[in-house]
Amino acid sequence: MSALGVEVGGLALKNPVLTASGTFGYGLEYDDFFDVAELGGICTKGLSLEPRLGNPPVRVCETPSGMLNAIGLANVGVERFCVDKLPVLRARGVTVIANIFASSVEGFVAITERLEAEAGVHAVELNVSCPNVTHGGIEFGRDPKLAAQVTAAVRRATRRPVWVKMSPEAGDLAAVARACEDAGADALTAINTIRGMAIDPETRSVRLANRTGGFSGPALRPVALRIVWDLVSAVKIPVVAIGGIGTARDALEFLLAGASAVQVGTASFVDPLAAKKVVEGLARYCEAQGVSVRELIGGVRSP
Amino acid sequence: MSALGVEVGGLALKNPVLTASGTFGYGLEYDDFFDVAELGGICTKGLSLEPRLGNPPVRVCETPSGMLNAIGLANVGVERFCVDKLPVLRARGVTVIANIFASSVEGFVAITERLEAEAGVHAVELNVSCPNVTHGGIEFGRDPKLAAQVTAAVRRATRRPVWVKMSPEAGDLAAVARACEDAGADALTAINTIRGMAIDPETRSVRLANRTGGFSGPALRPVALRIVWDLVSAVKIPVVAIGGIGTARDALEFLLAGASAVQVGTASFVDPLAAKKVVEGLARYCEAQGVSVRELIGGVRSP
Amino acid sequence: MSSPPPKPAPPPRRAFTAPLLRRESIGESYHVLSFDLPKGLIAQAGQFVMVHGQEWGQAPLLPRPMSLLTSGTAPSLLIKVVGEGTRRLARANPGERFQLLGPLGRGWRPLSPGKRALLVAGGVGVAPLLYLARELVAQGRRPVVVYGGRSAQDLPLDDELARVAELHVTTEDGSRGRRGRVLVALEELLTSDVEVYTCGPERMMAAVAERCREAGVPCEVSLETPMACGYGVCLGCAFKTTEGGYAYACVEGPCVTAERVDFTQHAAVGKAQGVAP
Amino acid sequence: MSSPPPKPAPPPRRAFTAPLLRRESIGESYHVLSFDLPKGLIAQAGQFVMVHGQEWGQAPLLPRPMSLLTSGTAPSLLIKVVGEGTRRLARANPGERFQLLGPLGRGWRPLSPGKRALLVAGGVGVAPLLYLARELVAQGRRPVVVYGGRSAQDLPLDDELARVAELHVTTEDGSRGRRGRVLVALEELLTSDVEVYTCGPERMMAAVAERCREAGVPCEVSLETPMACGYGVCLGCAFKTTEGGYAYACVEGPCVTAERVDFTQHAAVGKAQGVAP
Ligand SMILES: Cc1cc2nc3c(=O)[nH]c(=O)nc-3n(C[C@H](O)[C@H](O)[C@H](O)COP(=O)(O)OP(=O)(O)OC[C@H]3O[C@@H](n4cnc5c(N)ncnc54)[C@H](O)[C@@H]3O)c2cc1C
Ligand SMILES: Cc1cc2nc3c(=O)[nH]c(=O)nc-3n(C[C@H](O)[C@H](O)[C@H](O)COP(=O)(O)OP(=O)(O)OC[C@H]3O[C@@H](n4cnc5c(N)ncnc54)[C@H](O)[C@@H]3O)c2cc1C
Ligand SMILES: Cc1cc2nc3c(=O)[nH]c(=O)nc-3n(C[C@H](O)[C@H](O)[C@H](O)COP(=O)(O)O)c2cc1C
Ligand SMILES: Cc1cc2nc3c(=O)[nH]c(=O)nc-3n(C[C@H](O)[C@H](O)[C@H](O)COP(=O)(O)O)c2cc1C
Ligand code: FES
Ligand code: FES
Repeated sequence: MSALGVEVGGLALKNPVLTASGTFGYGLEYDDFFDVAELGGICTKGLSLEPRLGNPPVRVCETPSGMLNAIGLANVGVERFCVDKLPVLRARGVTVIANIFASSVEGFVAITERLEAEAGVHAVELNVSCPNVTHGGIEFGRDPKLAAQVTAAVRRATRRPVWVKMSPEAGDLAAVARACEDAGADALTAINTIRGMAIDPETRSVRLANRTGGFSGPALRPVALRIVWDLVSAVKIPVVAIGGIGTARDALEFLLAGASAVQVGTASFVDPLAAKKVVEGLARYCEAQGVSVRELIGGVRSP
Repeated sequence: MSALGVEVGGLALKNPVLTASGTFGYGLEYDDFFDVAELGGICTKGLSLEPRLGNPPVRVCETPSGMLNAIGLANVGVERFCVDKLPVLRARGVTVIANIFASSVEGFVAITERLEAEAGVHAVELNVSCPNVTHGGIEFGRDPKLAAQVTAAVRRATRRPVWVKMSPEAGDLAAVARACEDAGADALTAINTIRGMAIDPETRSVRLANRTGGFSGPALRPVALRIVWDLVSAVKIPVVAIGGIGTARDALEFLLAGASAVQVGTASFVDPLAAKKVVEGLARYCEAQGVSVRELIGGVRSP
Repeated sequence: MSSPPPKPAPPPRRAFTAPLLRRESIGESYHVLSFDLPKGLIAQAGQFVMVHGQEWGQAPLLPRPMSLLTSGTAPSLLIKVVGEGTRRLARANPGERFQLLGPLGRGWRPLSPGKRALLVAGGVGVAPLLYLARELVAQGRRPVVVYGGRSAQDLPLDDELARVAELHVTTEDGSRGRRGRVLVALEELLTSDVEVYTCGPERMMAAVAERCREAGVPCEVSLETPMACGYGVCLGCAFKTTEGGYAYACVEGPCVTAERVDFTQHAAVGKAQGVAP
Repeated sequence: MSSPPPKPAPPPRRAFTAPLLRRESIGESYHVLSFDLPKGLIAQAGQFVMVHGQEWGQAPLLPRPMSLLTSGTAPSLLIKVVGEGTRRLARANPGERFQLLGPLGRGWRPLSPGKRALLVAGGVGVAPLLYLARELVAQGRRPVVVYGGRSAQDLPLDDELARVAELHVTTEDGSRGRRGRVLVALEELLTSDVEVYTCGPERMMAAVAERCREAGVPCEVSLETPMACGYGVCLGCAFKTTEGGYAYACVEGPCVTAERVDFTQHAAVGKAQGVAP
């Protein structure tokens, strides 16, 4: 394994840098920019059983060092993903994590089964933590029992690694995490966005049509780092970190805190090459310091 | 009542701008800058029964559009506050909200009783949500039953308005809020900081000696606004908003969302005159728009 | 209405970093920024870039979408100051470095053979239309332009426009040209041999589109939805279509045929413009 | 060790906004910034200001503590680039507006009658010591200075210092003055008639303080703890005292007698300085 290679719950990644679901499309929008197969992997936009149109606009707005989104999980549906997108990704050798979402346990299983029929999916990431839909988003991620049910059901439906994406809004996140671990999750990913809101004092109206939206970006990073740190000591399975990561320095914070890999999210909006630059920055850091990424994981010191 | 005057659970304020606990000292540090009696009021640094030294350094660090603090509730103790600080504030006509903190219900009551002996305290704010101490901080604020116990006990110990400061980390914040309301709270204040963390990739060590710290500043504002919005519809008692407020525009967001007053926190570090400028900005806005602050409260429109 | 010729494929997108070459301020609110890009940015009229200051750090966080005013080795933008990002652009000094991502989206559809172009601009919406006007002139097809603003101050680059087009100006306060909104000038110009291209405040474009529909004249609008990425991955730039679903302004637009846009539903208003219909 | 004379009361603190007057760069890392402040900032040697760019918006969020190099109507600071805030300061152009809060904290204690001042500076820590040296010279009490850096590049303003003091330079790489750290030069200068003032990396100050203690010589240090407010309300700038509790560097310091500082516990390290002991 090279200095950058890591292993996440049985899945070997050429480097620890993935892209976060919903911030990298289906990975096919980057042809003009770079070869996404250079990344550790990509998490697809959240896939549902049927295509979804998403929420009415306005869907995004900026906040200090962050943003709010209320996309509402617009996506092409798992069928079109399998037919239109996956074959191209597979042909290019991209490591694909399918992020999936449903409003029932059966829905999660049905999507997983459809994906099981296709080659080229390397893991399934369960979004049990979307703040922007009325049914079946976040409640799964808040309740240890529900989270475990979804995890166990998907676990039975696939031979592939199952990752569960944590909601930062669970009251007792460690309990949810352990429930998922016990139910057979191979890794946890954290965090999804936290619900936020913005009002325009000029027009006195809410900025997003959905009123509230998911808060992401650099502003979120300190909270995400603390949650990842908490999770790392709560479970034995690997944790994949997400939240405001846009540079190699940011990625190092999370690796040192114990994350086995990271996902670049909002930063890709600022610069489509952000994830690639994180890989390059980590390579330079490891070279300069004479360490491998694996040696860095969990290596933070207390003062 | 002037265009700026508001009423918060029986307490009349000359304007809706207070300063947040822990970010304005004891209100006596501003002599060189302005007359703090011009503000709606000040919340004192959190007071405990005995003086507290606080946490070892490093206690603060900056994050994107925000900061982390792990002060550890260093304070002079309620006795010295009553003897050294309160008489000066009283003589100057400052509206004083005493922010208090203890690790037991009895502790909260004892501090309240000590304050009850003094004139010049206009309300008591219960900090049941400090993330930076090992005992008796945040657990009161996470559990509806404990929060209600503290509230009810303090309620019995004072004739003054009782405000309860909400932890953003409660799993079911609405339940905690309603429990406090039922136990006799006159107002809720929200939000305290969210726990965060930062690591220095250069030294590979955590930035704060306490490892984690409370996250505050503009970065926090969208999350605070959403929580305040949620609380306003969860309870009938007034909500006083805190979180990233540093300008009149910021204050308007929260007033429009339904807050009856606001507290300026971290912004005072950036500019000691921040709270005064918020008052002036609101005055200009009300004048220009021909409205009173009371008419603005809860006046947000959906798109 | 015969269907207009299809749009040519857009040129490849690149992430450039470039220093500011020049800033020319037109009053306090409007600024033309040009960048030093020896490699050259190849674009079509109506396309845009996402621009972000390398000095901005993490606030303003996101790049800002801006229509190209010109392309080539010194691509330029017309900026109207409406908030923090545009304020920073307006104060930038030569040498300051920017990231330019582009060219993005789909430009204006080509003018049909035998037709005349009627351009309707509101305030800062003039940028992609001036680009178009210059291109049409180069093809020997000098356009007619209606240019409206609140007052004489809200008509940046009107002199440039007058150089390449037959220019009709309207202002709401009558301080320049005809008093009123663009519709008053549009009326007599809306003959059956024209095709309309419009960019400006959404309510203006909606009104123009409606008049064109009534007159049976094709109308192309340039949408200014809020955008996070500009290249099709965030799904933030949705606009409601008359077919019922949503389309994405950064990849299917910003220039789209007005028939596709459900203006009654379209809340993604660009508030940045200075002119109401 | 007789107790030194008490510090005079500090002048009142003010929140000023002022444009940058001049920036003089000393290599890439060091920059002297002076501000245009006709009202004048009255301060004592060793006091500091909190400085924040009005253009910075919300990131960098907090003002940065900086020792005053000079006060008056064109107060100046010596900046060493270590992170985002100092980088922005280092790139500021004349005319750019800043908020200056100050003067803050307590300056250096007065030199006892009959004593000679020995100043020990490490890298950018020279700023408050150059201020002090100039003041001592004005009083006819020319000081001796030991100035250490990693290499010749880490000795900003050494020429200014040489003008007002007997200067002894040390560099770790020997590229200038004596090879080694400041302690090597300190040894022979540490006579019983001197009082020491030191500012630089914390480990350097700890070592200097320790040598002074052994030699029975009073030592005043200037602490660089992280600070959020600079005026006593955040309680972020705590340093561990030898009495057992914490004291606050922004109000009781930054200049304090070394005896009060528990350097063994003191984690509030200023990493910004270029010199180890
Ligand atoms: C395809 C496209 C092309 C554009 N071309 C130009 C141009 O050539 N010149 C120009 O000056 N502006 C143009 N805009 C608008 C420009 O992007 C916004 O004015 C800018 O993003 C506002 O940033 P800010 O930080 O100054 O304001 P903010 O502080 O972000 O917002 C200030 C106000 O502007 C509104 N706003 C925010 N983002 C947008 C947006 N993307 N579109 C419209 N309104 C917005 C907000 O709702 C708010 O009312 C274009 C927008 C798009 C989508
Ligand atoms: C009383 C006082 C006087 C000072 N005088 C000067 C001076 O005259 N010239 C000068 O260049 N610097 C001085 N400093 C240090 C200066 O404040 C810091 O270098 C600056 O705040 C770093 O900001 P930044 O955004 O560039 O770096 P950041 O990105 O905030 O941090 C970069 C590095 O610097 C460290 N750091 C952050 N804040 C401080 C701090 N307050 N003190 C020390 N290290 C810090 C961080 O731990 C990190 O390793 C002084 C500090 C204090 C407390
Ligand atoms: C526009 C947008 C769309 C998103 N869509 C999804 C999604 O479909 N599924 C999902 O699990 N997370 C989604 N997320 C959350 C991100 O994957 C990520 O968890 C979050 O943005 C925090 O990371 P960041 O700060 O790096 O952006 C979305 C985030 C954004 C900003
Ligand atoms: C340095 C610091 C110290 C604080 N101390 C207290 C405290 O003693 N008691 C309390 O209830 N809240 C305390 N807080 C929380 C603030 O009162 C406020 O709830 C929080 O900072 C969010 O507001 P802001 O973003 O405006 O700072 C402290 C915050 C900071 C930054
Ligand atoms: S702006 Fe991101 S998809 Fe259009
Ligand atoms: S820096 Fe805030 S109390 Fe010293």
